[in-house]
Amino acid sequence: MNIYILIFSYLLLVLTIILSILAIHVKDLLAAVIFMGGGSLLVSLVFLLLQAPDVAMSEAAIGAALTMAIYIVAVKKTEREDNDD
Amino acid sequence: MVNLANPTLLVVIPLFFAFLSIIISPFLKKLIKFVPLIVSALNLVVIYFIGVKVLYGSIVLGTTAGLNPPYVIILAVDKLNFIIVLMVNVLGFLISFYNIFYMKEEPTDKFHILFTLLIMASSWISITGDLFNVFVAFEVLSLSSFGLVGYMRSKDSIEAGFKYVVQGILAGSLLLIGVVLIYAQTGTLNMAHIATKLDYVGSLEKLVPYVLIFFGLAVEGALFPLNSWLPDAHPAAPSGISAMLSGIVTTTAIYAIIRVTVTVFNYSAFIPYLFIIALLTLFFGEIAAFFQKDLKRMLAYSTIGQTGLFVLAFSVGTQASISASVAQMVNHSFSKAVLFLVAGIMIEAQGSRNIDDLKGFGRVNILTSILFVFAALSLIGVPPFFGFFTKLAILQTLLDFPGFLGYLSFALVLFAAIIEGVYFYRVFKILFEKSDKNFQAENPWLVISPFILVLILVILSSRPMSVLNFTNDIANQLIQRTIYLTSVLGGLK
Amino acid sequence: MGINVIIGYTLMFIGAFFFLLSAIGLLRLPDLYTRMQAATKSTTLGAISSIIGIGLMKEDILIKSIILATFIILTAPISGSALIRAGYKVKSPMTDKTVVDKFKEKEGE
Amino acid sequence: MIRKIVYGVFILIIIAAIAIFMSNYKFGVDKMDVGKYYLDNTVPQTGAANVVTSVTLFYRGFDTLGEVTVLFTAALGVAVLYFMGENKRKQKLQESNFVTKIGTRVVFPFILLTGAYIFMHGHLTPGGGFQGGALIATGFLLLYLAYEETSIDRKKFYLVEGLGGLTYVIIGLLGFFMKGSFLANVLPNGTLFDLLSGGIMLPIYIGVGLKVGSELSNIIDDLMCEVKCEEAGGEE
Repeated sequence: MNIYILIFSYLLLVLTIILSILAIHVKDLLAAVIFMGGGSLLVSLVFLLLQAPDVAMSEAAIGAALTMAIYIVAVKKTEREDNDD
Repeated sequence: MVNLANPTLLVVIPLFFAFLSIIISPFLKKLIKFVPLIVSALNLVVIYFIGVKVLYGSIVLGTTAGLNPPYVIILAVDKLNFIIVLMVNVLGFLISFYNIFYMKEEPTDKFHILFTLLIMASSWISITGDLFNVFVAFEVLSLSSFGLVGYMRSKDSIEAGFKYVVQGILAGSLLLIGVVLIYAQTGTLNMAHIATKLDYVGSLEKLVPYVLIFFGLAVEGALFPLNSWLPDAHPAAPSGISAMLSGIVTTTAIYAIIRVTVTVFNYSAFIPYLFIIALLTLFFGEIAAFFQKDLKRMLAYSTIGQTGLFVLAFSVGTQASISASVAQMVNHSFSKAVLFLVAGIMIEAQGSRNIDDLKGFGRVNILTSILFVFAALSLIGVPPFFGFFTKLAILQTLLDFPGFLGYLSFALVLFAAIIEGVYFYRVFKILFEKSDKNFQAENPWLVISPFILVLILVILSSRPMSVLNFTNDIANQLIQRTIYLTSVLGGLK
Repeated sequence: MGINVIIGYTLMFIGAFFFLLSAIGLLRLPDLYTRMQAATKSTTLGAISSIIGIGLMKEDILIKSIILATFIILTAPISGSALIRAGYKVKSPMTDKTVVDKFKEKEGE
Repeated sequence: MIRKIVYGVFILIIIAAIAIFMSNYKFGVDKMDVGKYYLDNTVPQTGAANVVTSVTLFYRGFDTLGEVTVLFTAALGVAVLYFMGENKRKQKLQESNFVTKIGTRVVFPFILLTGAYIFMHGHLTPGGGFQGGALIATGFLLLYLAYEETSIDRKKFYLVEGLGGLTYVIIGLLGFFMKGSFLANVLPNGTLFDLLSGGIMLPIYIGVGLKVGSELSNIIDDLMCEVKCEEAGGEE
């Protein structure tokens, strides 16, 4: 594999981890959902770079779009702030 | 060319009817309730054709995609698979008959389709010869039981369903990771092929995937540290579902553990841990059941105890112990299904799950109560019943376990049986106590399924030795791994 | 080097220029509404011209790139308007220099 | 704060353990003899240009049938848990603006078209029934977001869903009756890279695509139901 692609995919993975940590830590659940969707999108890019376009497509459509929508609906039906400490 | 003795049909027939019934459900909602009944009846026909071959000692294979294993998925039925899948479909048939008259809560059509899928998934786990297939079937199994546990949509059933979902999904991912690690080791997913390849793999590399798969399956199989979903889920579900979960789902998960432990992995290294886990499960389940006021919750804890019992027997690891374990599995499935079905009738008659409210029920509805007593006696292991012989066999094998643990477990099993006897005796006493309370008379249609199940138990009790001989054959076939491996791989090395 | 390659490079350069502009705009502009102008309008233009530029350089993907550009034209304004609207709904503050709020006038009727 | 640090150290230890353990594993080359068989035999045996599709639909088609069932079960479960019955509620969402409405109307058919393209070319290009179906479902999601009075006709969606599943099962059964093995290839392989190639994969993926699309749309409909419930749930 091209070394630049490798570095880029590592960068994306690190970003994904940062986004997931943010998603856990942030108090606003809507923001958490958006961080998670962003992480999903980055992972799908990584899949594309690793030459798995099939997986990348499902990840983009399901992880980044549908799951996010479902979570947003769930947040809308319950409370937006994470009160549990 | 068409050969009905093909295990793939056991999966395909239910799926065909499930997809068909979602189409016709908006128009002919009344018909959907017969779908699980039809499906399990058709499955039983196929099982009959398979059974004719299996009983003569051959292993019936069902390949897919017209190629040979290990390149395609294969379903293989040996004697152990056969008895499990037979049990699944007999219980599925009778419980779905019960459900026809029991379920009134809307949307009943979706309930029956989910029940069909539950039967399908349990059958699938119990016949597959492919490790990834176990995962897929496990997903269908857990998803359908999530829907069914939360079906009543009351507060506690939603809560129980949620607990179950969280633990079940976690278990599923553990199972998936385990399968992936196995694939990374061996480059194949066929159980027999993995088994031949795992001989060349180091023990640590084998241990980690085994532990992951084991814990993944143990959640559904309700082994000790992972069973906190069960005591909530069983009472919250409709009674037919509790019977199915207790009698079938747990059993198939334990079957999968047995298959993975014996056939796929090298067997001996994991036994002491399994033994201790099973012992803890038994002890915890029976003690917790003793303190319950809620009838279904008591039965649920008793299921945990029984699961511990047959896993305990299995984990001794000799042929006799596996035989006793399978026999106890059969006994537990049938009698616990009866208990839950009858508990459903009782709860419907009095409107509460509390045991004390049942006072005098047995004087009004004699037949129902007698069925309850029969099944409970068989579960406890009182002499003329089948459970006595299975428990005797288990106690005999436990002494084979080396060292102090063998004697300890012997004592504990006896102790657990006594506790079981005490808490069931309490229920009997309350059932037949004098009281002027009014109960509705029993719905005769509801009593049919438990009655037939008790009849099966009575038949088993009348010839216990032939059953034990058959389970001995099963254990023999299971322990001789090479027969399974060579007949699945067809001479491929 | 054919004429299409030259045009392609030119278009890609223009696209990159617009991207740069939108980046500067995002940093420099005062409030959400003006920033969204930078983030959507010039980015759309940049994306379109770079995609079509690549399409011109490699002829076998020209049709695909045109379809892609069409999709961007169709979707980018929608998402931009939805975002700005959401920002307005949660009362994101405007800059002091704002002189007219048509949305408020319309709602007020 | 100390608790967080402890957790962090704990997680780091777990990650390190996994990394050390996984470094013993060798993914790839010489152990993957089954995978090698797939790579060598896909084109003569199935006629599909996309090996991934040939593995998921042909060699391990039974698993994919199971995955389709997983989605089916999930959709049913959601429908059961969100069943409303008589007391349907209706809440008004914030109305979308003009641009969103018109834009959605313009984009929606293209999304459906793209989804259909993806699942019909599953055996030639990346993607397939699941991806195409998910894309179709996002189209319906967009409709739900843009128009507050959207409600899909559940009967028709159930019809499509069931037919999609039945396609899979019936094609498999055809293989069973004609070649004695479930999901055997009963259609001609065709020439490589043609749309009509790959044997049974094209019809199966069409079925799967339609099924997944309608299933996910049903789930979306159920989830949106409490917010704006029109007819969903009341399929009498």
